[in-house]
Amino acid sequence: MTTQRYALALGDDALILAQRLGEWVARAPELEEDVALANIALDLLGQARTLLTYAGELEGAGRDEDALAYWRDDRDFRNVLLVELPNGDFAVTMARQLVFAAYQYELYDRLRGSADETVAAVAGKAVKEVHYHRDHATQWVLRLGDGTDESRRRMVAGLETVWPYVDELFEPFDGADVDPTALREPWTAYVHGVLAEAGLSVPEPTASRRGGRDGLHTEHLGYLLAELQHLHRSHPGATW
Amino acid sequence: MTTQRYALALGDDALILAQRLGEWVARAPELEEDVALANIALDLLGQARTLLTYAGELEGAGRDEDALAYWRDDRDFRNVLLVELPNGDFAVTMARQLVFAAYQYELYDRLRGSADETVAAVAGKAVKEVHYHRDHATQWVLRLGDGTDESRRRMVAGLETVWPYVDELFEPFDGADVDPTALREPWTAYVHGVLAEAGLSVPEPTASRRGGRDGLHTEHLGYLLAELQHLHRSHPGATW
Amino acid sequence: MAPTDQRTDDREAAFYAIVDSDGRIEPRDDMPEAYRRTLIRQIAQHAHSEIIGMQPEGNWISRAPSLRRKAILLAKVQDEAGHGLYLYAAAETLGVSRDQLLDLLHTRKQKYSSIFNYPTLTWADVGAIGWLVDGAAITNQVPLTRCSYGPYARAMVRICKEESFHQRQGFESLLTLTRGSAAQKAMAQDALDRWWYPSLAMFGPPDTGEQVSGGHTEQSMRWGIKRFSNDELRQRFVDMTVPQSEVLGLTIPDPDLRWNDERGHYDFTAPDYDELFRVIKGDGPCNEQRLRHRVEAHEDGAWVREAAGAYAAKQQAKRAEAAA
Amino acid sequence: MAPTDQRTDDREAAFYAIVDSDGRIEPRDDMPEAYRRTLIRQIAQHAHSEIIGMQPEGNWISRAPSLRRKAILLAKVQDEAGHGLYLYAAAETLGVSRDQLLDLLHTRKQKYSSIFNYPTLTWADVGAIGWLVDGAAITNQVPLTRCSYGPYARAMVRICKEESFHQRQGFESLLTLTRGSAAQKAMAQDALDRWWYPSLAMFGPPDTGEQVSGGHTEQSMRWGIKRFSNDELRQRFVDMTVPQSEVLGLTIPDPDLRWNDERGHYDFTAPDYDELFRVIKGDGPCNEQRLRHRVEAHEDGAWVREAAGAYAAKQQAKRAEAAA
Repeated sequence: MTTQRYALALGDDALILAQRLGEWVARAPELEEDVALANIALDLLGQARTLLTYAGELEGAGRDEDALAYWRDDRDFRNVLLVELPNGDFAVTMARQLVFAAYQYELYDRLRGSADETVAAVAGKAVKEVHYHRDHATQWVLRLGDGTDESRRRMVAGLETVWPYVDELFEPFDGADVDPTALREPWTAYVHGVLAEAGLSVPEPTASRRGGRDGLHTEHLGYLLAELQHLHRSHPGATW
Repeated sequence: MTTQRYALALGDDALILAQRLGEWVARAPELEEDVALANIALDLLGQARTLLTYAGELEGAGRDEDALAYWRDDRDFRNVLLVELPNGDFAVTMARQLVFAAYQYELYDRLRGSADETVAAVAGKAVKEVHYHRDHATQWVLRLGDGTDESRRRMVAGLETVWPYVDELFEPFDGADVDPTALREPWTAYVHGVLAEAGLSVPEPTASRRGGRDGLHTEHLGYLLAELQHLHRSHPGATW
Repeated sequence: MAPTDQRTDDREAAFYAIVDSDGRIEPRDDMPEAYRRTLIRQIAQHAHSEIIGMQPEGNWISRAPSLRRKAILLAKVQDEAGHGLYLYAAAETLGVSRDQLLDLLHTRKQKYSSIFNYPTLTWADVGAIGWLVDGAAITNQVPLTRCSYGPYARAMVRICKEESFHQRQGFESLLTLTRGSAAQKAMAQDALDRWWYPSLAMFGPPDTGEQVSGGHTEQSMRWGIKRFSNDELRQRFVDMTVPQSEVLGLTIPDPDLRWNDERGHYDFTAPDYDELFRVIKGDGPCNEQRLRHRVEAHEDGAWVREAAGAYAAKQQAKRAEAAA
Repeated sequence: MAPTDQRTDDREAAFYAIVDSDGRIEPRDDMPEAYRRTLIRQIAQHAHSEIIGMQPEGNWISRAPSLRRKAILLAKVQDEAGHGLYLYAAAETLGVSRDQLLDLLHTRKQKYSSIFNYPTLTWADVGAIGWLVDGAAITNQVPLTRCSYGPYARAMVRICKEESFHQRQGFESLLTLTRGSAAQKAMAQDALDRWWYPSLAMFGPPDTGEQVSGGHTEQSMRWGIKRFSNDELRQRFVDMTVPQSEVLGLTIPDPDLRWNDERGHYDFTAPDYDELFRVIKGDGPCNEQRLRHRVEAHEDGAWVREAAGAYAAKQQAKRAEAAA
């Protein structure tokens, strides 16, 4: 049986990244990307809603998806730090997308076999969505890595920006349905393959940032939550 | 006797501009400006606190400065649009400071003679503060206007950015202690003088934006308030 | 008369034969240059409105008050981007590129619907836009599903279907507010108060009187790219919307609004057309903001589009080399 | 021995005569080059700490939960900028410019206090920084008000006075939280849990044992620019802070913390010095963020500083012309 903590961690990852991607809407480099990024944000938001709803059920304290999304403070969010980072330019966003979608793909692919039916069902739907997300990011990393000098420079900087946040994805997680450490090898095979095809080096391991799963976030999350939660918290108990 | 609406309008102007200037702290072009902008923000915040407290007393419904700052929604804020505009670069901020401090100077100078003792006392203190704010902005407009080509270009753009929001400062206000329309002439004499000395043209009148006094704000205010109010609203009734 | 003129006449006759019989002009068909130019302007303005229209609603994506509403809003704004894509594609069948049209938008040589120059000040505005603005858009656009230019008519079929869905969602969102707390109901009424007249103004200037505009209407009707006059459409919108406002329990901010048995229509106060012309001219609350946002997004994305172009060229060169 | 060396010896003797008699070295006095260099590094690191330290607290200015707290916080962060100004000015008396020092900060050749590489995650962190971090800073700095270099000693007098005010404000802010709601009290405890050991680490590595650092301590003490050892100061801080934590009703996260009657001091668990060294080396939660923020602010402001310089030069030229 999936633990509430695990459902929350996965749900928070999806929710916070959906919020970040939503910031791109009406700001994307071309109209096709407004559509694509909104679509990815929607998929993630859908995953978040199901997972948070389920986390609330597992908790058994009557909290629904909105109670969990809108009424927890940042110390209670369980997402990895990667997803809360500011969007940066399009290259930073695509570097994050490649890293995260490749991780989510390996995760959901295995979660389809979870003994927990709800989680297996979420994963069965999500793995298809995430396959597209991974492909979308891959195409852009190739284009930017092997496009112009400027795009290459930005893509390199984008990868360097997100790389310190990679390790946290694969940290052990007590009671996880799928051991995160087991995802690293297939993730590496995929991501390094994309970087090689794009003619990009794998960034040198410098720092390694963690803490999200324990609620130790970056200072960015508080601002994201202020925006996310302000209206909802201003009308306690209201239905929307 | 000062009206609650008038005290609120003046208090909101000061509060929202203090919030904007606070965003500069630890981001200013030099350390002296971190000090100066924080200092101006503090002066404005002090004015806001006194005026909002007084507005609450005039209203007689038991609302204190925090109730008014943290629990009103953006449709209930009465500040002019000028003060809620995003900071932009340092030239935009200095253009706004010149426009607004020169306005506040004329305003408080006259409000010292208000029949309302509280308002007269606020004005007596504030006029000295605002005299410094006006001088600070004046010095920067001169430096930027007559500095480098880039600073001049930015200063021109900064003035153009804020100019559509000038007229609103001098709109008639029912029940004002001092008629805003009477401030325009001395304001013009001062500001045009500074621009002339800086070798800058007075921007051509293009659009003229208004609505703040009626609670019809820009889309920027909602984000400012989400940040300002989120924590306070998350703990209703708490003491800090 | 020279043979060329004879051919022109023949082609024009063929064109009108199709139009008059309610047929569809397709991209390869002959068409009068003025028809082509008018259509380009009309479709482009419509496309521009879709993409500028993403901003006022997108303004609330990050702050939507429930995850369900956030998803609905994201999907709606995504649809608008999609509508923009269909419409630019439809315009491209007339021999202009999306880049050219965007350039005309960014340099203020082409317009977008003035309604998007008003700010969305509260969450209820999102519902009001769905209900009123999409409602007005549908009223305008449904007749265009039968317009004479095939690609445009087909784009409108899909767009109207989606917008009608958005309109129902907007109505439902407002209904939730009006059945909610006093604060929510006040928020909904305030939104209606602010969006009512700008929505009426979406149908353009009146057909008669001194504020009547250039008078392209007659020509456009002859060409089958406009089916009803501005005032006819405005009346249709009012007649449709008033009963809905009653279901919502909201008051339309028009003391002279009342059913006229004789006409079989609601009488109503016309919008302030002077304001409409001012906003069209550029002096609305958000004209500068909307256009600046749009241009900045475009400029910020230039390096990305260049990279995609460079990459595509490299790939093509590789394929050519491999094939050689 | 050459006459130069004799003069050097005389100058050094004069320097040590002043230092040994607890007098003050002033900028025009002779001083050993190593003393000058060490002081520059120490004062610069202190100045850098003040300006980097504006960030974690500045993080809460816009979100402070009451206007009164917002004003207190703004004033505090303003004081830190002011401290930075005094300290850069003190360093400048030693023959370096603020620009040079900022450049050394921005290129990571000089450090700032590692404590500021931790994030402020909640409002209570602002109070905890005031109470613990300023408390530790004061413990470190009060002895420096008697240090041998005059300008530095005088800057420290003023700074310590203000920091002691900030420390009391921080304590009072936490007291309000611990006397508030359960959520507020939990917030305060959480802040103490996170800031306790990093605050202890502010006193630097231990004086003995394998983690003892380069050993500048002895030389600095000889020069009168360090008065007490790291461990002495750390003990003094713990002894001062534990009773305050009891007033607050908060639990210091150290199960081994207890009064030792024999020593007349509290026994306590040392901070994780490996973590301290990692953070100093650059691998703390916020090292990258703090430095990037600082460098961006500096780069964004370059055109402003250039304009001010150009304007001043023009004005000077005008005055020169007028005088000619």
